[in-house]
Amino acid sequence: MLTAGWMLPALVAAPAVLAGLSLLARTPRAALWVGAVATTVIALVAGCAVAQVFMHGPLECVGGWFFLDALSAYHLAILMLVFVFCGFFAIVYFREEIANGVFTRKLARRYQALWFGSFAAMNLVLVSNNLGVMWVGVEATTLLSAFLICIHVSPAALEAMWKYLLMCSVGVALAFAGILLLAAASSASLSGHDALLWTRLMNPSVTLNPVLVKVAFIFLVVGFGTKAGLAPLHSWLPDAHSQSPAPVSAMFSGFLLNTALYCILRCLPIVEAATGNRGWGREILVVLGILSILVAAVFIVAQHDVKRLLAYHSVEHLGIIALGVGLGGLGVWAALFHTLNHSVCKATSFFGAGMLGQTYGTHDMRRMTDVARVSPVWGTSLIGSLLALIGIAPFALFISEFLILKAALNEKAYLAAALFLTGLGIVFIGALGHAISMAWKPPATAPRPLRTHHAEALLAWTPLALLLLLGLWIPAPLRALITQAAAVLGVTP
Amino acid sequence: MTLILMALAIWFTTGVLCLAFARRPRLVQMIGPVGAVVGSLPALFDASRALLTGPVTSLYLPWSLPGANFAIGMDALSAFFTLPIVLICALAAIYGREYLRPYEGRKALGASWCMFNLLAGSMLLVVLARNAVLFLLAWEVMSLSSFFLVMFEGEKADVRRAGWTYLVATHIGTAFLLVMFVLLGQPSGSLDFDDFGQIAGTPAVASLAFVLAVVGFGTKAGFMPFHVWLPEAHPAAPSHVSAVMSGVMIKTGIYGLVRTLLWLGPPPLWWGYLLVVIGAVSGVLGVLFALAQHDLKRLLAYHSVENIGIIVLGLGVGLIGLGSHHPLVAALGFAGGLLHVVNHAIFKSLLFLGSGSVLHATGTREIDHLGGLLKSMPTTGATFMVGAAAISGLPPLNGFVSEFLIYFAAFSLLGASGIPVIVAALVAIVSLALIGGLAAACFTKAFGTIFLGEARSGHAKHAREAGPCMRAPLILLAGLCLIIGVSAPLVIRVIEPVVSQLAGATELGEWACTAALPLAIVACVGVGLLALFVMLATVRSALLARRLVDESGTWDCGYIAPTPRMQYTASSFADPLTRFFGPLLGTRRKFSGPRGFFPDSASYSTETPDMSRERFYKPVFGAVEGALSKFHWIQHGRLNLYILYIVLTLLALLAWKLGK
Amino acid sequence: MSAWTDIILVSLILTTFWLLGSSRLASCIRICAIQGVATGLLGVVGGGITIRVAAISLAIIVLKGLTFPWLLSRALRESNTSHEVQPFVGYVASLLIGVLVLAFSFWADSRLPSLAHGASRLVVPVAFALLIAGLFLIVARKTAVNQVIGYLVMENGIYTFGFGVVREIPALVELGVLMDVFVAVFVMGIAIYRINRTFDHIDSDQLTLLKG
Amino acid sequence: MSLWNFSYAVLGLLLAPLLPGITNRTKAVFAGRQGPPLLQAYWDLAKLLRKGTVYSRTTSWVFRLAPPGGLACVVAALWLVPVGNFAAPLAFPGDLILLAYLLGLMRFMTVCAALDTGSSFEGMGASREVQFSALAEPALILGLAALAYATGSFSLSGIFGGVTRPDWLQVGPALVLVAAALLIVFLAENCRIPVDDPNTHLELTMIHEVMILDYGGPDLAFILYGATLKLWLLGALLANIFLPLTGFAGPAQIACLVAGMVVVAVLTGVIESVMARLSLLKVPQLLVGAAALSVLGFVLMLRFAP
Repeated sequence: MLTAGWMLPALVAAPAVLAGLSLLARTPRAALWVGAVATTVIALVAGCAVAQVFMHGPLECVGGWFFLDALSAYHLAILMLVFVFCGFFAIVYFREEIANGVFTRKLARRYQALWFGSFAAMNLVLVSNNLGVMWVGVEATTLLSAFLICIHVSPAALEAMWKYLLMCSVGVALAFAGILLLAAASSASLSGHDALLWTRLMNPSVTLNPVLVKVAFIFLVVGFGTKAGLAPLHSWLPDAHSQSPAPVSAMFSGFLLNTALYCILRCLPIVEAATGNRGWGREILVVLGILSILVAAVFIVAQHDVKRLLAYHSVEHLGIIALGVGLGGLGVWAALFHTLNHSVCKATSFFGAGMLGQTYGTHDMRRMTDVARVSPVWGTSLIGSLLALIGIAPFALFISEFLILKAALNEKAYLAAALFLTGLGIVFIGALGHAISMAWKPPATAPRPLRTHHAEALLAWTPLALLLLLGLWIPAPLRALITQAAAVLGVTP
Repeated sequence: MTLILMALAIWFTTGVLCLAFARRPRLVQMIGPVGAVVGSLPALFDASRALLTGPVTSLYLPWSLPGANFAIGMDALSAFFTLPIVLICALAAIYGREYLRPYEGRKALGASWCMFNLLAGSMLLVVLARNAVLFLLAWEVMSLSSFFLVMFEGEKADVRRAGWTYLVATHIGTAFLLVMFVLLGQPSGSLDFDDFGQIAGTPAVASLAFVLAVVGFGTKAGFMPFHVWLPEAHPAAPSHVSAVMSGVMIKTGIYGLVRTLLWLGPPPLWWGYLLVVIGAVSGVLGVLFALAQHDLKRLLAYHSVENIGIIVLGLGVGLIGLGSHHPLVAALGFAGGLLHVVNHAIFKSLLFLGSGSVLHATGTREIDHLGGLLKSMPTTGATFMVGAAAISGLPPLNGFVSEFLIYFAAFSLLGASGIPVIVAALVAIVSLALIGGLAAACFTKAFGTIFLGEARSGHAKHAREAGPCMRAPLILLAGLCLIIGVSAPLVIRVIEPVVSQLAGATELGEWACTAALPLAIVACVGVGLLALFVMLATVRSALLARRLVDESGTWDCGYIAPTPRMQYTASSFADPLTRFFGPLLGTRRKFSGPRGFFPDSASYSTETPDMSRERFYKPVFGAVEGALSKFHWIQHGRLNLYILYIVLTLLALLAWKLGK
Repeated sequence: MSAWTDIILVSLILTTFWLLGSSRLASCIRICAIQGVATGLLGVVGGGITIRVAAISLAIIVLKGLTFPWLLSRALRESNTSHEVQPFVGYVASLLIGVLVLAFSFWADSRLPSLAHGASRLVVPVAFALLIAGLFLIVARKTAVNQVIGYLVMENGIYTFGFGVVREIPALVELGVLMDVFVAVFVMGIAIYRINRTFDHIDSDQLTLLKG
Repeated sequence: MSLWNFSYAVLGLLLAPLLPGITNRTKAVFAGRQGPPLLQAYWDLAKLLRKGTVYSRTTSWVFRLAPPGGLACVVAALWLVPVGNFAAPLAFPGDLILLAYLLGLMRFMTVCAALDTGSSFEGMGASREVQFSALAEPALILGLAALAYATGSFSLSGIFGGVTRPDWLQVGPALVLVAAALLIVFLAENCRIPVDDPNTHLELTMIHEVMILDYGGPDLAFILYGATLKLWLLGALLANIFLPLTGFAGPAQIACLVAGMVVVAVLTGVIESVMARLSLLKVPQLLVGAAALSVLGFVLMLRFAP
């Protein structure tokens, strides 16, 4: 434990320091390479931490400020995976912009600094035991990533940034009110520092004022839900995702949303315990989840901008995760598994969309046709990930969605199951049409084929291969880790 | 089991290899077909052994997916469905190698062969799977690989539409199956097939599961009105793929339905009635729509719907037999239905491969542009004629045997008590009779217009017979049609175990004996017929030997200058019938007649789009899309209102959860 | 001590109404500054003055009283748009709504189990009122500057709540929160600046390029 | 299995060509002509068998092999027909289906042969043939199904052995309806008026005759002989219904049946003389009507059956 303790602060400190350092980068390429490599190293450290948790139970250090249990460890692992992918992808993505001088050193430095900054902030969210600090982390991610959206200043990008900034700030402010209410609820039995410590709040001996807890949870759900992009609080999401550069979009939908959702998950068991485990809080998640799926479906059918399409897919899948958690039982397990699948898949699809967007000079799917010929690597990976996103077997998302359906039927939530299937069906029908025309429709004006390096193929196909593997075979450790994480949420399947 | 695993391994690995060597079409053209054929041999051996000597082997490995186990088993039913899969896939592969040669270098043959072998493997896995998750995975891989095969010529708009329709339909079907399997798994909490039997205890749930199965599997099998993808997708695919899809892939739907029936316990009568109605509708409407088509492969696709209808009639009569406690009838009905599965697999793939050769040689699927091919393509023509006779259910070919068994069952049901049962039997009989007549009409039209008479266009004039690799499978399949036709009594001995699995083992001997005598006589008549025919033919030639035999033009009824284009076309041949059934078909006729004293070209064309697509699916999808588009204002871009959403959500939740 | 607290709380309410009613951006910023100072003082008058409380209160007063107003007015100065508030909802209506909000807050407070121990009974209703009024300002005003002000009012509300209800939040957290708010406003300031440079207006109501 | 079982088929092979002679005689009598000799059909066959033939260049082996094939079918079918209560040589449950489908096979060949000539007139005939037969087949099978239900057996022998005098007393009306349906089928299948006119020589209006325009010599002989056999075959079904002969001695039964056949032939002649040929568009309605009659018969039997 003690030996492992230093890792958690390091996970926050290292990126923070690197953020500062990367302001000194000489060339843009250097900045990006440093980013990628350093991220990988940090990921390895995090890996050790996760392994520690997996084998020897939760880590707690620095007087209980830092804390890592199975739930956060699992999310941490996903976070690292996504960031490593994005880090290397950034090198590929900005290559062309560097070549034609759009991506200057100044930009590169700022980009990399903000990148590490938000990295640090997300780590902070995951490793902090104190709900207040967690909140600080979330707000920090908002502020730092805001500028990532408009690395390239354009009216649309500015607008997206402004909406993102204001909506998330307001939302997260509400979340803070929620946290205060939670502290107030606990103030009868806890005081001072402990009032916001998750480990203390989870302590069964602590008695919380149920009414206040309920109010608090509603504030938390609305607040963090805004950041997580649950409908109808999702309005900023398509704008931000569509305007930011591909690596950023990938990171956004790959994990930023899950960070916020993670905060809700943290608070869920507290509420459930306080309200006598009658699924009082889960109900809310089910409703918001279903709503997100349906709203996403509405906009996916008539979408033409590929990045907005992917953004709405994020809304849909976050909704699916929320639904799964809300259903409880097997659903929680499935939802956590789905988190991993969605993050990997979504990152990949944004990679493909970004590269092809550069090649075609547009994100309009009506003009991005015959992608597999224009870029055998990125085209196939984009189509593949799109098919995976709409739940085609044998990709892992099919399994997790099947399990969520199973959970819904087991819990006798027949209406939820029906709406879930309807939403997925509409999404499938809508998105498949786009995918088919992108893959096979002969192009009106064929752009020059995109030349790709072998390493890129690795980057493009590894995630898909991973999804395929997970769809056919889940390694026992992963399974156990997810089960432990589900146990943190008070579910023992 | 090891053999089966070997087959799966060979298929999947060769599939992946094809993808790996995609850059080298020649090599792929070797690996793909060879792999498909070699892989089929062990499976063929294992399946036939299981069917003949009847040991039920199975393999059960734990699997790390939640709820999943790698459980596969080979019982009579699986073996019975394995045989056609293996056979047709192998033959289609042999055929496909030559069929695809023109595309070498122009198309991604690597992907195509990869998907073909994946399709074969996944179909085998579907019929072997003994666990819901494994089954669903195999099921989805099957759909996906066949989808990619359909999209072979994806640059064409109609192919893209076909692919979209296909994948959407099959995926919606799968959704029903997901629900069904979860329901089946609930009593025992396990998704292994062996534990599904417990649902029989709750009739209501069993009925629900049955309906879900009918919709889910029916979509794959092509029951009306879920068949809408079928006439789109089968013509779009390359012919050897169409043969596999139409011959065996849609049968996996039948397999699923039958397998499900095994779990659901004693069937109430209405299940049987439902199936009989579906069968009658699919059969009659299927053949009628086929009659109205003039695209050869589309015509064949509709005949798949028709034959699925016949199969379902058999199953339906069988279920009624079970429900009304006539095990004999049940056995006969199931036997007929199941036997027709194999028969249809054989002659339908024969016909699709034949049509492929025609397409290959002439470059058109438009029946009305062809003609006189029998002279330039004798083998293809002869085998196609055999297939046509077989699919029309004419003795002494295999189609007659299975239809005969279904008739037999239905007629035996007439003796039963209960008006509804008798009516159902009568419906089955009448629809079978109608289907028989119409099918004959449709295939005399197809065969006559394509292979007989004179070439109607340049396409057909310069046709050349396909190569040996494309002819051999045709001959083999045509031979099978005849063999099964005349060896019926033995064949039913072979399918005894399967039927006993469905209808209960007790009546086994009885039904087989009951059916054996007539079938034996039918077989004798068949043989006698052939003998008589040979005799008369020799008599004829003997008579003509010493006489003057001359050649001239066809008697033109005094008309001066007949041209090939004046021949009766397929459309005109079918016109009286399509007009008679017009209300059911909704055929669109475009006619611009000759005008003026010196009329220039006149034209007449008919098109019969799918009824359910036009009248049901299109409007529904349109309505849904319209309804969805009504919600687009949500994302209007005004930040203030977005933040208002947040506030309202907050208030709504507070009011909802704390209001009381 | 509760008397001083009450006075400050009342002043918070008054400033909020003043904001709802005032028509010029410049004055809005000034009022916001006053409210910020008041919020800061709340900590001082509340309980015994420890170092921690003093430090935090000072920080708040400096930030909310000086820095933010400066940032905002700079953004305003550079924007060559009219310095009118441009409301969706008129001033009178806004005031009426403010009254309703206040009433609602008191009602809500009565519904919740008693929270404010030690500090004044007014804390919770006032906090709610500020929170909701802030949201209302964001929704009902067009210019970006106004929305930032609304955000600040919200913040004040939340701080008030924290002050009244949770006596000692760990200093670290509070500083973190404070820093976040600071950065937030700072970033918003820059954003406004850029928006203004790109669109040459700071009218967030006209930012509707992105739809669907 | 006694000699009597075979007698009827053998008689058919010998006497079938007599039927058209009788029919034509009847028509001649109605028309007040003398008409052709009774044995005309035999002379025709004999003459044709001695002739050579001319084939169209368009045709293929299908055209050449159709006549023996068709004849083979109908000859095979002949052994399924019983005499009174002497079962047919090949009687077995379900033979009525085999009978129907053998006729179907015969039709399949004829139609293919017609299309093989590439003549639009023969195509027209073929088209009509398949249309009418597709509608006639359900009528036939329905009628037989009704009888099968009434007699509780579904081999032809069982059925016609089972139609007894008591049946007539019990479900007479139903039997009449079914018989009427079978009569219509009989006329349609044998291309008699009111469906088709074997004597017309305007190709446009012909169905069966036009399909065999291009045949001559032995082929034509086979076809004609096959046609007469088909007449005998379907006529026998009719005769069997009306003559519940159970209990008669063998020779008596044979005699009665042959007499019955003569009656059927005369009846055909009468119909052809007193009726006009229906317009082609009306024919399908007639056939559907036949099916309706069978259904009605069936319903009546459901109602009256013991």
